[in-house]
Amino acid sequence: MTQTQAKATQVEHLLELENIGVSFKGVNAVTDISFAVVTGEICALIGPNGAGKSSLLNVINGVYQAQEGRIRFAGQEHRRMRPHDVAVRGIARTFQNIALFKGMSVLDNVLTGRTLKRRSNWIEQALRIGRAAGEDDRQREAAERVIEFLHLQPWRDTLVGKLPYGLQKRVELARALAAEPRLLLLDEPMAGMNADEKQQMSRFIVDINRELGTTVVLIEHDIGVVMGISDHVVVLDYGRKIGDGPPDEVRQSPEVIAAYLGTRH
Amino acid sequence: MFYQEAGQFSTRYAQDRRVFRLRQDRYGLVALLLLAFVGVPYLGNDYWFSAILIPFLVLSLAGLGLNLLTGYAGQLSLGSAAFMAVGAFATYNVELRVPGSPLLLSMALGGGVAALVAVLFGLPSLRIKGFYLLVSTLAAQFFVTWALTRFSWFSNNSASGVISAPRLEILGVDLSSPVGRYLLTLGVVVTLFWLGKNLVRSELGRNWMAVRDRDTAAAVMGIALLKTKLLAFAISGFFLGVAGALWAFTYLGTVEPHGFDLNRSFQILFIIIIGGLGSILGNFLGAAFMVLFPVLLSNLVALLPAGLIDAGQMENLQKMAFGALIIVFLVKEPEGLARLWKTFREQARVWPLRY
Amino acid sequence: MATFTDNPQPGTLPQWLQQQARQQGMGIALRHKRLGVWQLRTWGQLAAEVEQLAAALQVRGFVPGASLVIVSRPRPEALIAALAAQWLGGVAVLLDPLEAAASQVTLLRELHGEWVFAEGHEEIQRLRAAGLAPRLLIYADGRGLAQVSQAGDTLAFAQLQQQRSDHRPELQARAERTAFAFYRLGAGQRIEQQRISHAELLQDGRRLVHSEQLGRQDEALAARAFAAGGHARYLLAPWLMAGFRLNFPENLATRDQDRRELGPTLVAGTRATYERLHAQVLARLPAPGSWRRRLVEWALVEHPGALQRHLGYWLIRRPLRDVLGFSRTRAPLLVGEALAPPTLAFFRALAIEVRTWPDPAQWHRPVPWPAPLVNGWIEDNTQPA
Amino acid sequence: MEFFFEVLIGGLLAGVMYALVAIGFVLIYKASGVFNFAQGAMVLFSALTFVSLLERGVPFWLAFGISLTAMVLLAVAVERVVLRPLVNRPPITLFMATLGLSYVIEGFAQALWGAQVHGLELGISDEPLELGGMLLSQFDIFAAVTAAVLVLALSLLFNKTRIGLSLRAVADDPLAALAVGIRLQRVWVLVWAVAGFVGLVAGLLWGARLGVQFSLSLVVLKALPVLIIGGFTSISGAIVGGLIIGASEKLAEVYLGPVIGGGIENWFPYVLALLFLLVRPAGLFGERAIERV
Repeated sequence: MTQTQAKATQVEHLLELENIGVSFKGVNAVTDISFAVVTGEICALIGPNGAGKSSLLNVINGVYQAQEGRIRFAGQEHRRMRPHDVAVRGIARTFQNIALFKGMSVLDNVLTGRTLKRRSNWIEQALRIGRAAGEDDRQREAAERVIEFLHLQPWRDTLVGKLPYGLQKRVELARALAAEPRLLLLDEPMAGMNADEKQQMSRFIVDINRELGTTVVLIEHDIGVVMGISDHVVVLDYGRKIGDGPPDEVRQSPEVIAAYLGTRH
Repeated sequence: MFYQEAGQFSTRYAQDRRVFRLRQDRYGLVALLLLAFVGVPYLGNDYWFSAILIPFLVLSLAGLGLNLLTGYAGQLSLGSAAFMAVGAFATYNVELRVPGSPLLLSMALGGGVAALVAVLFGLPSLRIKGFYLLVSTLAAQFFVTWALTRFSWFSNNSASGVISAPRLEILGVDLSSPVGRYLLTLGVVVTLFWLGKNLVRSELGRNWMAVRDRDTAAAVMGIALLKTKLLAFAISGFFLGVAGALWAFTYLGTVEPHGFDLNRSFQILFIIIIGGLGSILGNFLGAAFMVLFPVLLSNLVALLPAGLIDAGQMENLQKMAFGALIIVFLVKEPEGLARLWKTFREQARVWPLRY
Repeated sequence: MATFTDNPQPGTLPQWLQQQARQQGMGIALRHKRLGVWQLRTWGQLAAEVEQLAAALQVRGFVPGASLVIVSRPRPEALIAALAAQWLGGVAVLLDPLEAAASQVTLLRELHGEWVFAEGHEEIQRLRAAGLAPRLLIYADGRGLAQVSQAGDTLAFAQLQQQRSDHRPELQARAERTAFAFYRLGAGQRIEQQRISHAELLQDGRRLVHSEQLGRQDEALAARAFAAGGHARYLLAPWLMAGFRLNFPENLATRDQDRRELGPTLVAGTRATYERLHAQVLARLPAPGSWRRRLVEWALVEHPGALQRHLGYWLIRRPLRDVLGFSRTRAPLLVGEALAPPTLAFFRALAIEVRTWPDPAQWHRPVPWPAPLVNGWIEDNTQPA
Repeated sequence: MEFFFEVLIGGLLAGVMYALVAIGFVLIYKASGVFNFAQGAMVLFSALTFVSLLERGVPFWLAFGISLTAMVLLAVAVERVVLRPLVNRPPITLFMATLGLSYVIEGFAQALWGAQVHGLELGISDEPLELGGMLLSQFDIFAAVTAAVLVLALSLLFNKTRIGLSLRAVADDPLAALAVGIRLQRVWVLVWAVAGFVGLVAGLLWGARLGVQFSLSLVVLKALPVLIIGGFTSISGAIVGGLIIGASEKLAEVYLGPVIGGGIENWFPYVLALLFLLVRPAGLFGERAIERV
């Protein structure tokens, strides 16, 4: 804890949460959470079910509004932010239970991820005039690069609804990636996957982080995976932060162990 | 079976983007257009033009209008007929009050007015979802018909708000004959379908489907929900408006506001359910079904011994049949008739293999 | 086939490349499906790229007789690298990354090549495992390389292409020199090698071009098995001599779809290639007993009657050939072992007369020097079906 | 001023009728999450059956019983043919299915009993009654009382009986309900049957007022705004919503009508509901769920 704050003073923080509190109908989901994500790191949020991890993610990208606390992204503070504004600032995410556009092909799903990169208006696109045509090419190419990066070529034209679960997770990652985000929020990217799929997915996440320099905040239950790929772990329990630091440091923390072994004190 | 795909590959994205990527499909389309524009005018007779083909085309267009809103953008609407009415009456008034404005322009303006009205009643769609939105569209339905009958200005003070067609001529060519009206309708419908197809394949179309499938995810990706929804209402309104004008002037000739009542809205909704939500082709199939089914039914009934089913019963029979069909389609084939064609095409592409 | 009339006949692969570039500079030499579309390379561009890479190699001290080890799936960069090495009178040693890692690592260890082209991360891992520290390591796909420690002089193919030098390396390939070398672990883990000279390649290539009447208009698909002697003889050599188009699929998973789109006229497959396709068709045919299945069987009999011949053609054989991507195939070649009778019969029923071109590979214990002490391997029919 | 109150009370009483129809919706919506557009058709069908039986000399209560049975059978059929096959489909789909259903029922009702208007005499004289200086229709008061009784009965059914309990469980969380062994199908049949019963009562009252005819099925269009205002999930909401709509539309007709022209009562409720939605999307008594992502 103290150590990470010491670090905070030196290195640039992409995302800073200060005393965030969220409650629904009086029930506190998240209480007084503060932590910082360093630019270019993979930060994992872990904790038992109902620890408030997803709520926190939803606060960061504006799906929920925090009643208390402040969020600072890339130096700019934002108090009340709608998902749209958050997307504009370069935060993309995936969802705990897949939120793909089932009626569309993989390629189209990925293309929707580029919507903010569009300049031509809908009339130009409808009549195929002006900037539209050239832009279509560029957008398609960008989307294709993401598809290639995540090895999705064989399913380019498949309806996502028809894909197996593991692939759907990957397509959702591709869609988020297509937006060329600075910060990528992954809500249980490996939930319900088998060992191989998990390994492949963590490979992709690491590549995204290292090759494209995207900062990643992810929620994951598989501690093995988390410890393997993340530079920084934040542990939540009952909406409170009980651990924050490098993986091996956190692993030692008695409080964390207690939370995971379920012994309360 | 008839597909030969060898050598049909894209070296540029533009080629890959074509509506009909495969040569065989393009030939098919060309053949169809030739038939519609050249063949039918020679083969068809007045009954077919006025009683079958024109209503079929107009209903297809109306279906497209609603399909953009409901099938693609996922916003349920029961106000289609109202927007058609607005389109019809607006076109009529443009023709009436702007002497010498070309017919097509008047129709476009009429569609424009319908679009504005649609946007107005689409505004609540940001706050309310699903069938809560019905309230807004039903409000449109009732308010518009009321206003059009109540204020005789719209119908140039004619009795009970009846309006009749202006002279149907384009660049001096008189199109008031059945075949002329058919060609006029066909031209407009084909153009607008081309536009519609492009729209649903464009980014806007993708955003519509995104909003339909998962609006939260759409918002998170930076799709502006209100803009997207309102555009859906506006464009849908425009298409319906033009359809309304055609309905009034190339099909009926004279029409009163109550020609655009709630049942018309239902009819159009049924067209897209039967034809296929979220499909362009489906609108044609649904409309064809809607036009031909009654004819078919009455012919079937004619086979039965006379007097067994009288005219009144006929209507009830039709009602039941339609209702039942809606349920059957929703249960068995939610993607409608269009799905059948799609399956057939996929099969044909891999014939004789299974996949 | 204009190329054969003008004299003197080029004696090496790079010379043929030059000639093609001269005669049909704007003609398409390569297609590679990438990012969803088929990316083109003309003969002119290809020759220029080869020359450029050759220059880059020479600058770094690549001398005649040196060998460039290429561990890559079929892709334009690998082909260019091979031609560049040959341009400088060197040898291209082709290894297939789809081979089992263990045996390949052993090979690599023995090869201790100084010049290496590796496709990407995985291949480089194998080099590391083999403890190779080449003078120059070229890779095509930088994915994941930010993480591995960069030993030796590692360069991206693209980088090398960037380094434009006006120094034009003169063509040092000689007909008698080895163009390709292949290695395998023979019986008892003894390494064997196979070396093919330009002359030999061109001779075999010429035979094929003549007997199959290959010309510029032909399309060939190099789906897999790039690192096989047979393919050097019967695909690469004819490609350069006849000047047709060589096409690379997007990746192994999409090759069938890509083949269908492309509809190659020349298929140089191995036993495994054809048998895989056959098995696939059997799996995808309608269930036995169904009317569709019976129709198919009716149309595919050994000796069809007149009706069967015509109706069967339009109903079954023609569409089936198209689905398989064989509808335009004039020259279905089988390199290496002959086909099993059922498969052969199946393709014959589709009027696809598969011609076998045995791979006259002479495998022998390597000569001590100058070639590095190694043996080769190559069996191409190790494809996963 | 008295006139105002007369209008107001008259409106409120008319509102009771709307409420009666709306209750049918709420029941079905709570139990099966379906916005049942066919409710109006059910009202028409039940009333038409009842009145036609009467005309054929069937005694009152027997006719009532038969109509009720018909409604129960209908409920069973609907569950089999519509609800079961469409389970876990999006609500919009279910709604459109009920649209189709309403067509079937209307068509069937008229094919069976004919489309002409039937007068219905329930034996309640409709001459106005002097109450505190105001003239009120006896009939309206009768209707109000009936509605009150009905609501009381329903609330008893829901809060006191096991069936009601399981029904509430289904309403809260179908899956959980399934888990604890509640048989969804049975609950649905039951609810649709009850809705049919409510429809029958509403049909009789409306029928006695306007004559039993096709337009009865259009009361559904009035019930929608009522539900919007009251909230889809609350019976008391339906009542209050009904009263609000009834009163406001009458007042609007009387006071606003002359200004902008008559016949506004068929769209006024919608505009009202719309304004209402913009302020309070979940309605007066409905609760809004938090969106989980």
